Amino acid sequence: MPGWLASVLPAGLRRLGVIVAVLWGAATITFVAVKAIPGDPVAVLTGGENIVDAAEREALVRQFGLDQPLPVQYLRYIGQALLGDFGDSYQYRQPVIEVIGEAAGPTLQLAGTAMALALGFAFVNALATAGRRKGLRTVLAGLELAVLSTPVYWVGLLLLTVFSFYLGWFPIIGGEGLPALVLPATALSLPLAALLGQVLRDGLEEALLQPFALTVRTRGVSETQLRLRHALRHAALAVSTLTGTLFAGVLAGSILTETVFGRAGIGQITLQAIKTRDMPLLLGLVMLSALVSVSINLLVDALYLLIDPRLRRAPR
Amino acid sequence: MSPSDFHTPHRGWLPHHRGSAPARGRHLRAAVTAIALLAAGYSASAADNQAAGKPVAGGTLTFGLASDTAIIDPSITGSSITALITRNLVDSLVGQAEDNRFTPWLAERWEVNADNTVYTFHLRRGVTFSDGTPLDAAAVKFNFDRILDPKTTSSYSKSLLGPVAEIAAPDAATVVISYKQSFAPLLQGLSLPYLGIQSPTYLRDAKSTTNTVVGSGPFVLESFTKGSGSRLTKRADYNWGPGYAAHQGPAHLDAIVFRYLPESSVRLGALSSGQVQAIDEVPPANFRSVQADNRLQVVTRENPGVNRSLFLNTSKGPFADARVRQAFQSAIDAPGAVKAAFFGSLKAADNILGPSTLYYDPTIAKSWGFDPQKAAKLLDDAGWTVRDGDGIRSKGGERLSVRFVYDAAAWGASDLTVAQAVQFSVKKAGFDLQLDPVDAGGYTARTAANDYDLISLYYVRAEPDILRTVFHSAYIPPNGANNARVKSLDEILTKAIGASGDERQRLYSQAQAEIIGQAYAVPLYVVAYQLGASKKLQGISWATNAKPNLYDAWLAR
Amino acid sequence: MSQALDVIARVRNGNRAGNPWRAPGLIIPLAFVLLLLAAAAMPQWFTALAPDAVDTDAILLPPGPGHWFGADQLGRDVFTRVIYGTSQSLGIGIGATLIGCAGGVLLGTAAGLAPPVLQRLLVRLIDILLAFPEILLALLIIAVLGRGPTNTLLAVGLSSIAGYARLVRSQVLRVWQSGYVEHAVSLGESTPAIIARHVVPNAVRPLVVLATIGVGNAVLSASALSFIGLGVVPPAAEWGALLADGRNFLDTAPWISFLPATVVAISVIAITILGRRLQLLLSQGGEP
Amino acid sequence: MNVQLVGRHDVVSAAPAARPAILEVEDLHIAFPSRLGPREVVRGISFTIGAGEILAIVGESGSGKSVTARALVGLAGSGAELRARSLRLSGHDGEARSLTELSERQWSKIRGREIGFVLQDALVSLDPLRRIGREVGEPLLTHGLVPRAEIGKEVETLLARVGIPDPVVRAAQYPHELSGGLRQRALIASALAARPRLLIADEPTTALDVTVQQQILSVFQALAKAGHGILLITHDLAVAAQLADRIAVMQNGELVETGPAREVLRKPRHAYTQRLLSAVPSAATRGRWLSTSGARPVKAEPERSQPILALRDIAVRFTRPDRSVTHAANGVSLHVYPGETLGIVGESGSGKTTIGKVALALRPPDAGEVLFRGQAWSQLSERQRRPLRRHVQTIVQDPLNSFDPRYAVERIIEQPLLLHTDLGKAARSARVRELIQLVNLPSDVLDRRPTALSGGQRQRVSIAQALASEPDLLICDEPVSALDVTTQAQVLDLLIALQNRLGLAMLFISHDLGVIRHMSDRIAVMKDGVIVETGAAEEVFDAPKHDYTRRLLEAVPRL
Repeated sequence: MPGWLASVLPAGLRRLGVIVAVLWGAATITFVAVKAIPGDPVAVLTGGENIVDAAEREALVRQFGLDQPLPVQYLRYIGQALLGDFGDSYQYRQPVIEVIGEAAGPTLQLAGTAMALALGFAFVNALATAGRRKGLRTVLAGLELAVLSTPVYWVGLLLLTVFSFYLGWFPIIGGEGLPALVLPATALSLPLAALLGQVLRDGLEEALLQPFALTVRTRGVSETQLRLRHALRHAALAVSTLTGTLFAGVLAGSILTETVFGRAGIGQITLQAIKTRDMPLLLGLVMLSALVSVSINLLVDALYLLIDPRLRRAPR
Repeated sequence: MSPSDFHTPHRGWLPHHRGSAPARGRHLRAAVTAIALLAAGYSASAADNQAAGKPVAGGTLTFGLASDTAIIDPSITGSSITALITRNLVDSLVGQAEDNRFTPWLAERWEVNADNTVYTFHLRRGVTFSDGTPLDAAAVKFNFDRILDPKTTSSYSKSLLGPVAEIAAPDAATVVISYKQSFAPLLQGLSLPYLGIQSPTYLRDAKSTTNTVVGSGPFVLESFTKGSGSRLTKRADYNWGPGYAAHQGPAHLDAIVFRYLPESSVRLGALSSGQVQAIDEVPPANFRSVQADNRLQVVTRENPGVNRSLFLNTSKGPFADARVRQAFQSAIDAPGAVKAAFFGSLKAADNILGPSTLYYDPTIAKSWGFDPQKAAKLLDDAGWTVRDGDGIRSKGGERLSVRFVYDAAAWGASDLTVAQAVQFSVKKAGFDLQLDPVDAGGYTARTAANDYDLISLYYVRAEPDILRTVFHSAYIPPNGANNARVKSLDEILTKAIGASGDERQRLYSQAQAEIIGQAYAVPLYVVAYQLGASKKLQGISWATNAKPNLYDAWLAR
Repeated sequence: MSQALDVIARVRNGNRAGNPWRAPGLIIPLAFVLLLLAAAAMPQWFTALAPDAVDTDAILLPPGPGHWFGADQLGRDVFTRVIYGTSQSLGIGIGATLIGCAGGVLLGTAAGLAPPVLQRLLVRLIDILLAFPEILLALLIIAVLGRGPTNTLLAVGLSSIAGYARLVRSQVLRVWQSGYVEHAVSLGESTPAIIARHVVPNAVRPLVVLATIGVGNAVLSASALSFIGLGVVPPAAEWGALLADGRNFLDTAPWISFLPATVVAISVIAITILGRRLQLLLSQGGEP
Repeated sequence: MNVQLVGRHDVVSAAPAARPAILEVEDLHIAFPSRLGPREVVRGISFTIGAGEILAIVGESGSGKSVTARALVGLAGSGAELRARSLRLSGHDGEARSLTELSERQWSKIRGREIGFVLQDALVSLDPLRRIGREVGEPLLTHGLVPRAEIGKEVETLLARVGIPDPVVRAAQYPHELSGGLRQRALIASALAARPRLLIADEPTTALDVTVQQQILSVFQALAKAGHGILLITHDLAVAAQLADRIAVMQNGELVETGPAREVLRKPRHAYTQRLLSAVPSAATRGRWLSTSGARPVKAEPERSQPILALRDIAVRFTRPDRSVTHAANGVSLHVYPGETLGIVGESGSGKTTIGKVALALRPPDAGEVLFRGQAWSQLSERQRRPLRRHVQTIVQDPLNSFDPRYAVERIIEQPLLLHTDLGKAARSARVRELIQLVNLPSDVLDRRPTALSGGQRQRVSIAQALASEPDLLICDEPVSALDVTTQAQVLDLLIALQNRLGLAMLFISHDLGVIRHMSDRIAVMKDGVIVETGAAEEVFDAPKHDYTRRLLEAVPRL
């Protein structure tokens, strides 16, 4: 075991405790919120029809455990959630885990592609314009600002109108195949790229102002090598402060992008769960997002340790 | 025309039109006798004129849908999208032709006793489900028993079966369904996909049926993805099509792909660029351009039944006063609003019932209409005389404001346009009409708690008895959809069930006159199913619930 | 989102030196924002029409004299609706930001200065709230409260509290450990005075910039809620609702959504630039 | 620690007598664009550096010395305009080439290869995210001097050459894992890697403790002996005196005086050089002003009956993140008597700042107690102590840190008046103006913000603030460390004048032995949290008893 790992381990366990606390808190808040949503859950269960008679109604209520007192419902929910069981979705009559599992694929595909595109755009942009090429830098910074100031869904609709309706380059419909992924992934990636690009450039420029950059230059290292070999790592540290925002951006973006492009995915079922008060599904989705969010943060912290040796407290 | 299916074009996720169902089980019973008398409603020219060519086999039809469905198992949902898709996957015991005849399908023939309490079906032989299981009486019984089992959480299908006393399978080819009291609408219900027969082997083994269907239909469900769509492929050995079909044997199409395309511009773009061959809910703004496009066609099927109307809550608030209701009715420029919202693709309603409904009274049209002066006078008479800076009237310090509660998920963009036009229209008369969008659960809760001033609904059904569902006091929420909370029509509507001929017509005319005269409701437009399709798509026939059948459909090369 | 704000705010502007007040980069956005505020306060100065006035003769009329931005599917003047929408959108933007900042300052200050046990609890609370992406939190709040402009405002505002709170807490801690707070102790200032006179004002200072940019982001968030059908209630002319309405007419009448979208983008850009300039001013010592 | 200069004599094996010029600079001008047209920061300077020669350019901040150094490697900054009659560098091939009008590509062949550059403070001047070995080896990689596989080996040789023990271990470590001295050696090694003939060192020892500084200076000496030409940029005359063969004094972009080191120091010709030299506090300056000529009035011998401040057996412990405990102070006992100055001197980490904080009651001691005028001070609750705080005030190294950034000067000085007096608005304003005059500041600074003031002005503001509550004791923690020599001289003079006038007692903390000696009546020497020696200033300096004190004194470069 590397020395630093030994000193990191107790901290790691503490982090685990924090994660559990955060998940529990998120679950509790959602439970309270869901219970506070006005209206009759049975109405959702039956699709809003009053067609069920009293007996059937009771059967449904019992089947979904709604007859229990709230504290019991809460404990049962927390207990089952710990085991990864969120119950059956009202809307889909299927275990929540399965519903989410089905929707996760397309969203992962979309988000992954978008993230890759965004990182690509951002890196090229930042490396090319940080602290140089003033004209290009101004233009790109202006574009970034414009993209960040324009609603995501609007960008999506514009892309769709131009590239599908008028030019016919990409299919309008679809959840399958690479061509169908291009436009939604681009739409989702643009704001991410703009944000990432700004932060990366900012981080690079900050790193390039540090004394060590001067040292590196005095060694005869070229400007590009300086960026790639030295400044980029420092900028990567700056980017990692952004992960929470990026994750939120991807989720918000996928809700909007999936709506615009008619794609299946987590965004869609989230929206529907909210609109139809599908409480088990909603709870499951919130837990998923909290879990992903804390995992990402954890991963970033680990990356941080990997990139920045100053954070590892090695015994001398 | 379908007596029962009243929830065709809406964009919601939830399977049913909210609040529409409470009376369903009951209103079905009285309907059947009248059905055969009905002429087919309005039918568009395009659909009928295309039978010119000879059907060609092969090709994949891609169909863009404005709504999605959460559940594909027709036995546990009432979603109209599920009905549209599964019509191609499951067969029914009987079929119903466009002229409302019942034709053989899985049942070669059947007998009904005189008082509609015992139905005996003789099954066709040699039918198999796509998983190889043979179709026999036990399979049918298994299906119906499953629907009746509370654990299945079936609601709509169960209501279609009615108050069953017993289901028996005396031999492999005979099914007997019996009732303690007369239940006439069974055949109509059986003809719908909601009572289609699925493979018992599959049902018994499946852990969940939400995503899968195994039936004996002309197509097999290859995939179904919520929020995306489904893919159906042809069954080559299919040879037991419904009696009303134009051909026998396997379907013409190799495959059907349904795609969920909620954005209307996307749906339309997909149609005009040829990526899909058919869409539902043609965006009204593009209606004319689609019509004008010589590659495309639009088919409109007007629904019989109660038109899209506003129901005014007569039990409380400003609308308790008939003069205020009448003023409201007169203040609305419905033709203007409908023209704006639907670009002339739908007709403004002139009565509570659609023109293709039995006993529709054409004379009612002349008794009401947009008349701002009349509205102003009525409101003055009713004491709402003070007007504030916005022009809103008040009486004794109380503003003339009324809340329109609607389920946002079931309310399309065009309906929203209509609502805003109405809002502006009545504002000029001095009403402050507030839109109050809620979700499905909220809608049920609000109607049950009598916490609204207006509600909007429509019903697809050719029988005027539908009025009983909407205006009989037994159906005041939470017991039904009498959202106007009217009590005065009970006698007329009850009497009309048993009456016959002219007497019945007179009673329904009287009811229509009172509904409009007393302004229980303000009719807005006649609802229709709008199919936009490539002209290459031919051979479409229509189910009685105003949905396209695709068994006979084929794509010209 | 305030992480993003922070980032946007940190992005450098080209001419760091020089008098920032004199740059055209300040005057133009400032003028535009003032114009927006005027439109929000006095829409009738900008247009003679009513935002909900249906005109069946003008349905889907393209832009031209009389209808600068064209007319929508009900013949309503799009320009008028944009003008009247300003008060809705800016109101939601500013209101939500105020809620977010106020809540953030309270929670963040408490989480930075409270006794250790309470502090740890509050930090955990912030962590928990941060685990919800803002849109999810906003959707949940809408689901509980229902739709409407006030609820949109609340949803957008409440969901941004955690982000602001974290920022304020880190600032509070930074200031609390700063030399001048220690120095104030050595001068003999009391703890409440130090918190009130030094800690809170200095911790909140960077928030001014973020809040400015936050207004822009809140406008976008509110419009996203409208777009997915959980925003304001018709016929409110909130900008997002205008865009959402217009998307059904993208091919037949693009101006219904295109022109409002442009206004939204330009407004957010103007607000953002203003925020950055403000930051530049503050970072240069704050002497105008 | 001894520096071994083993192996490698690929540099010129120097015959110091011949001293062929490596760098010739003639009439160099550097200008930066500004709104008022180009601003010249270097105006026509000329110098040469021969092989094996060390030239020191000495100057205060803003004199243009650093810009000059950077301009020689083409890194003066964006927009810099260079003009020179001649700027010639003699390279490895022996051929002289002009450094004007070089393209970026040509420059990158010069940097590192022909000219090595050493910056101040290796903690920030080495990339903190990369291992020492990779940093040191980078010039080799860049200039392709050694096959990739052999770089590691070469780096070890380099590290050994600058006197780093265990080069294999060190090469695998990160900059923050090394001590300041080792780090600075690594930085030098990286500058040497591509075997340049000329080294430029820009304040290479400024952040280091004197003992470490001494070691680094000897590295440079050894390098010069090995034939490197070295350009040393420094603000510290004593460092220049110790190291340089020749000294060039720079003021406002001009070299006011250049000559052999001894000559410049012993017989300065230019008035600025003279002023500079006389401003350096040392043994010789006790009893006279630093910033003006003339003897200062003799201070009355302090009354040493009752100490104004007494520290008894103070211990302060810190718990490290790895749970180990270190003592920042252990058994520290000190007395400060009214009117006297007690100097605490020590290197970084000796615990002197902690003692300052304890004396100010900003940090409670873990053991022992502090008495003020014989009464409890550290034991009081903050509430009880608050009214007494007016009597004990502090001046810190960087006053910007101790001013609320929102406040203008007037508000800053007013603050103690608001807290400890009930003067009205007008009276306060009058008092603030008095105080400003007292510290020799013009009254127009009152509505400015500290960020708009110079370092010396800021320190005066902080003194004015400290005096506002009429304290009896001033605790000064490195009050002049951030200031230039001449400014430092003014501030020290001011402090002494004020002490004489107001009878203040001072606890004066500094790392600078010259400053301490100049200021203090008595001195305490601290090391690792312990006071190793106390006594009257003369005693401690002239006859140090403790080993450490002796070492410390020996390490101080002398003029």
